[in-house]
Amino acid sequence: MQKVEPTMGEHDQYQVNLPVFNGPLDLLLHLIERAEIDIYNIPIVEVTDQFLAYLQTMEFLDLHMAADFLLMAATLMQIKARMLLPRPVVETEVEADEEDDPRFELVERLLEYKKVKEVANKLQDREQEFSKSFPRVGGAFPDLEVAAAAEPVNRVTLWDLVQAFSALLESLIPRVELDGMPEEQYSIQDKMDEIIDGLAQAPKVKFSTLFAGLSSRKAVVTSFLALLELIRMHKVVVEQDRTFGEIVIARWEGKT
Amino acid sequence: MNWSQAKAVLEALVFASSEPVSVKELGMIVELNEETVGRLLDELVHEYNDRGRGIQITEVAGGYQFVTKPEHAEYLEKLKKVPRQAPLSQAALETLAIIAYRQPITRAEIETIRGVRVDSSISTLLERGLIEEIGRKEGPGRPILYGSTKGFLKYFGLKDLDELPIVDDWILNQQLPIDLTAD
Amino acid sequence: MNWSQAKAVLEALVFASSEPVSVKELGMIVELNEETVGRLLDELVHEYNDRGRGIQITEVAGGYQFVTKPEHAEYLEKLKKVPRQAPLSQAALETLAIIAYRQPITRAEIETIRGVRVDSSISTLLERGLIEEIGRKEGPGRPILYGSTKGFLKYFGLKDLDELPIVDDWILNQQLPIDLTAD
Repeated sequence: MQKVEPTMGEHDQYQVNLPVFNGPLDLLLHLIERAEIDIYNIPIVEVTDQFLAYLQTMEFLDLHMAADFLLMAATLMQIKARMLLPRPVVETEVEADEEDDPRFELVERLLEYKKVKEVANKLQDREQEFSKSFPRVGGAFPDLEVAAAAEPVNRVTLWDLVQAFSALLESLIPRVELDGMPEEQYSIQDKMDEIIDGLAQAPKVKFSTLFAGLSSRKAVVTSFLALLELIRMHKVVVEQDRTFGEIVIARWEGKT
Repeated sequence: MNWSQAKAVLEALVFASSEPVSVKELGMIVELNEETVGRLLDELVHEYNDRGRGIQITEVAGGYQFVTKPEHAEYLEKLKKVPRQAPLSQAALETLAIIAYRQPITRAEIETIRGVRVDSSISTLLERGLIEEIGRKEGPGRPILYGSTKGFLKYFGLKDLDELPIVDDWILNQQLPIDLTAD
Repeated sequence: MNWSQAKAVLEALVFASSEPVSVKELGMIVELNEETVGRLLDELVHEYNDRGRGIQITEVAGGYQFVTKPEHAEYLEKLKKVPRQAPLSQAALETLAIIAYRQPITRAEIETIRGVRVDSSISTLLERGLIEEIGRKEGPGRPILYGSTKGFLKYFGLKDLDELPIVDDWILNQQLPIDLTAD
């Protein structure tokens, strides 16, 4: 890593010393353009060396990005190896067609990516230009004194809101486990005791309260198994007044 | 900046502001004294008073603001009935759901749950009046705490927050479709 | 309703709508045919083009909308009551370019073109309402297909997708030179 006298703010230094590449294709394109090389005839040995040299000076903010660059390095080295191999003699036809050039696919990808960059730049120009025009913000009907939020304008219903939240929770449960967050260390026996204690306080307990505050799938399953065990042992009964209604757990009042 | 340019700039400023904007603030932005700004605004107000116009500039508490003319109210009512605003994006909806159920909550906490940055959904929701800042969290940086607004309740037709459906129930019933009444 | 009144009503409607409003919708509200509405709007657009004005009417995302004139941007940036978003990063712009020109497209296909993972630019773009999920691709895993939104057109001030800038032979919906489904 080069060091630079701290004459500027830290951010400025970064901008000066580390050109930011938006991926391996971006870096490759930069190397090719800098050396004014014909993109259809890339000197793969030189370019590979330069690519690897750059890779060593780069700092990666995330591992995925590093992996993407390493993958390209591997591809380059593979192409290099194939280029160095003697060409099979069979290939006598004049149109030693480009498809056989190990660089072919890379060139196609670079050309495609180059256009993406051009389009992105044009979009950026438009973004800059159009961001100079400001729309009116705030309530849609200032004179009618209707609050923006009260307008009957949106097709979102309460149900959509609930669904969004539920989907989120569902997606959260495995993520929380993956992240290695501390999870409740419950045994089925602990949970059974807890349910019985709860029923000593109140005659009935809502099914949902059993699971309130549990953040891992494992804890939910443990609680559920505990409940099943209690039902099997005839310590509790579950009631539901209608299909899909709230399920309520009560003490077993029958014969023991 | 000449007279006509200054007037054009003031017109743009009054138009784009989300709230009435004061002569003082306008003067600071265009670097003109309040008296001059006042005279420029008077001219603008006068121009828009013309009967052939659909909008006008009015002076309300705290400043100047563009509004539509009252005589066109019947058409504006019709516009209101056309669903105008784009529906909330899925991203905004998720952010709103988290705020509604977990309030008060900071932006960082919402980002932890959603796993992405939420700046833009927060500003959408603030702009639509569905959420608001309800305080600051104690601790480093004293981050803003967000909560849902009265507008949120109105929007979803709720009397109060207790009327929000209980989600845990719904999820668990979905996840564990075991018939408990059997056995 | 005479010509001048109709124009005034249209001015009020375009102003009041928080989203670009189409000729069709305007026609339905004022009960005039689309051609007449178009001519009235042309006149309005023309009037606001006058150099002495601070605002103008632009055609964007299939409708008409009032915005401030770009030459006054420096003053508007000083106005605190105008929310502003950070410009998109180069990475996000590249991903957005691919989606806009090649929609419908899957994340894996975008990643092949850009040569990097695009999860984070996709979530930024979703969050900012510039792209959306528009379906699922047939085949293994049924991956999500992305496309651009109306918000995309609004953000870049485009009337429709045909107004996208053209680079060389890189045109809308052109077939890809390489087989992206491999790998």
